[in-house]
Amino acid sequence: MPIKSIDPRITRANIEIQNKETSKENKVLEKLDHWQTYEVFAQNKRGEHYSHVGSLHAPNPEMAWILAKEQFGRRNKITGIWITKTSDIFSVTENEEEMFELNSEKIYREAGGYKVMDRINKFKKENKKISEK
Amino acid sequence: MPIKSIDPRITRANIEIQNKETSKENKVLEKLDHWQTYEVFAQNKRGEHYSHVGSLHAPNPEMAWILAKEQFGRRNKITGIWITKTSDIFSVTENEEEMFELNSEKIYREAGGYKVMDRINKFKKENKKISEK
Amino acid sequence: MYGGGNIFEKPENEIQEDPVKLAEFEARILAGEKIEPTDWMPKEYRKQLIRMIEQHAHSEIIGALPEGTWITRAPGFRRKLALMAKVQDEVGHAQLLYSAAETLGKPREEMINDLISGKSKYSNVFNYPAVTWADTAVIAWLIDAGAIINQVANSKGSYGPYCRALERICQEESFHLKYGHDNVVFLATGTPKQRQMVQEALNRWWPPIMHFFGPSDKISVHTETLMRWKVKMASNDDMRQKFLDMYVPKIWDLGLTIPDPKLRKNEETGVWEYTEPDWNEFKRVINGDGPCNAERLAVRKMAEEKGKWVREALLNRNEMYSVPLS
Amino acid sequence: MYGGGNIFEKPENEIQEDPVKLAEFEARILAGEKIEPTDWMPKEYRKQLIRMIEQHAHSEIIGALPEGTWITRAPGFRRKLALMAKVQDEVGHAQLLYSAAETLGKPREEMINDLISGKSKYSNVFNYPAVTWADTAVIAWLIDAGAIINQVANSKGSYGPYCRALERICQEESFHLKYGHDNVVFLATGTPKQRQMVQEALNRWWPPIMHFFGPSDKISVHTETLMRWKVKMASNDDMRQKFLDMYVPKIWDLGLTIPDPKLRKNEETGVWEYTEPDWNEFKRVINGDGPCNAERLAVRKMAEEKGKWVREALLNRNEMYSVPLS
Repeated sequence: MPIKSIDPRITRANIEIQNKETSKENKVLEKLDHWQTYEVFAQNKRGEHYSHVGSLHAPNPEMAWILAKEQFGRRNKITGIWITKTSDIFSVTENEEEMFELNSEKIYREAGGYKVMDRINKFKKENKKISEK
Repeated sequence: MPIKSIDPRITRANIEIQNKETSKENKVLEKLDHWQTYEVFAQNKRGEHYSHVGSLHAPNPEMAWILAKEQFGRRNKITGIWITKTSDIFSVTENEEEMFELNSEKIYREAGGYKVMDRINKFKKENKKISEK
Repeated sequence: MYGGGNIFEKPENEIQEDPVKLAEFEARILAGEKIEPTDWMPKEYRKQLIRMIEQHAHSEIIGALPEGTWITRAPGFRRKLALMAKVQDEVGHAQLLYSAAETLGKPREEMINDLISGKSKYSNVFNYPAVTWADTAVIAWLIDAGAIINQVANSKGSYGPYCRALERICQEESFHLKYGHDNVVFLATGTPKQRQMVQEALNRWWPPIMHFFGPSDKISVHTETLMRWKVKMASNDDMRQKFLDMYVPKIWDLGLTIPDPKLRKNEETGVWEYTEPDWNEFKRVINGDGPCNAERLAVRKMAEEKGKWVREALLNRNEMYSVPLS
Repeated sequence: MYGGGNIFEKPENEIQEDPVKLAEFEARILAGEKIEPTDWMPKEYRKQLIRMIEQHAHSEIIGALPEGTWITRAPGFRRKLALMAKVQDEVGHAQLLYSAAETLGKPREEMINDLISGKSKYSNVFNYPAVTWADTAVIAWLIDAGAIINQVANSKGSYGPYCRALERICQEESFHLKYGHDNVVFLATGTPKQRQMVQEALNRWWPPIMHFFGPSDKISVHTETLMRWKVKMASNDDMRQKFLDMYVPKIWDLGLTIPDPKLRKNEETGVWEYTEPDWNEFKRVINGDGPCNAERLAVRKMAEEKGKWVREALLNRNEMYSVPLS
């Protein structure tokens, strides 16, 4: 029995209601029917770095670009889109955290690791004493 | 005549000084001798989007990852790196600007396009008058 | 548009996790750090997150149907444009959320299959019809308001990709709320016929709205672990109280009547009292016997089937599935 | 570490550009917007930017040599570590800058070839030797100070990728400046022998420092167009004045003597007066006849040649050159 909806377009489409029992086995989609995924990077303003905004499904980079513009450039103006296949991104997946640990005692390579004013002031004070004598 | 430098290591290396005239034609490197370029995306803090930080030359994604960590994760701690070949990024290069133009009269899809308080206040005032009668 | 509630199941049997890794994982969450897709996570965390984000995505894509129905009949060009923009937003939210769920390893095709077969749920409110234009106004205002309360809470959760998707979604939802409020105010301050329309729509939608945040804490599944893991960010009753606190006064302001004679704020406790929603109806509807369940799934199935030739024409079968990175 | 100066050439002949596109391009820059690699740009803009960024990159990689020489002889473990970190930074800056230049279409290999063949220039200061440890202290303090003044100005320029690289570079340079200042202060407030060392180093480096920002505006190539295009952000003399204003008092504070009897700030005009630097020497050295030009290029050439087998072992010749995106 086709669906009778309050939306006349749906009634006109003559859609059969699924049998509740058989539909449980129903696989409408196979793997990759929605294509592969792409990662989308957008630039919000000229001069800024491109930033990841999300991923989407597309059949090729050109379609991914168009879909990305609709998905991520529809509301706020953006200035550029980069598209790359998810599978073309290389990353490291295990114990990543530890790989990025920094040696905490590297203050010698931070500006904050250097205090010179004490030495300068001491020097000036001593110089003053000498010239006063 | 080999170079005699104030750096003893350079003197020991016995490097011949280039002939100034012939060196002008000297092509030390051929195209792609420094491999192809990769784009590097880094995450500065868990929860944040990955952001483009720059590009670098590498022979393969694994080496690109290692070089990226040294180049972009040496000073400040980062929490992740994505690497992709520059040539694997799809973008649009001409008249990109115009493609991102938004229709300016789309205020109906912004929260700021709706002002309801005037109508509510008018309604309440009128209701009050009626109940006072 | 998603309100939570009835989405978590009891684990079938206790899964033994590596205690060291589990402790590190919990310490990270306690410290307010986000979990990212490549991190170690308990199987139960992954499972419940997939379930929740998937339900949220389904709710967006199915939620577009009762409203989408009214695009051609929206009163006036401006309201047509606004409703189209809103429906496009909801479908876009579904895409963002499916992507976030996919980072946990479940392909989108499987999620759509589980939606159409009835295995996966979506927000119960979308199993009710939008009978008149006033219904779409009430949905856009009050259902989206409930969704925002839920989504703002969830955006403070522990899973990075879900939080990032929610931030974008919440930004867009603020227009939905204003648009819905504007439509309700227009009708409620209009002619007696318009006032009657919106009052009737409110009468129809009040029970689903009370259902929206899920069963009362007294009868819902134990969620202590999920709260500690910042998967569930607030109890169903707390979110319902927050909603009532924010919106009941606004509804009364318009001179509308909420169809619950017991509804009042207890000024001593600060807690809203109300007639207990009919949780048997809630269960009946979520399990398939609501007025629109069959239609919703059939329409979704038709969309997938009718789009098949387009997708196939563009398909490159040489691709392997890969888990999105974020 | 790069100071500008003598880097722009007169266009060989006027290139006719599309006047509409040129007007749009100039309007964008006037509005403070950045130019990105895929945008239309005048040929002269591209050419001068490549020249400038390439020279900047060469200056970083060659600038690592006089300082690198002192790593094994730096006094104490901490100073060795710090100098290694600084030299690594400079090489990293070269990499960032070569990438920025490559976005304009010139492959890195060509830039290195042009460096080694003497066709491309680099900052003239690195054609002088670091004779003692005190020289490295003066370089790290005063040359890096000059470089920061130049780089902060350039980071407000018009070309996106160059600005982004400079932001990262300036952040790292702040350590170089402090490190150099610390070393100079240590020597200048130390024993008479240490004071003598640093005074002699200052005497050696003052003329190159005065050369660092390039020839006086009176004799340098007309740069009005490049200023309008925000390629050149300040005149050579303006930057030199800024440097003198910030650092001469600090040098005098340490009781050191600057080897220029005419050096004084005219309190009426607020302008520093000094003996005009020897621009003939500057030209002679930049054209190849400085004390270290031959050594610098020979060492760079050796590095490329000795690294060749490693690069080749890893090389995949199937790759096509592609212009980096940013």
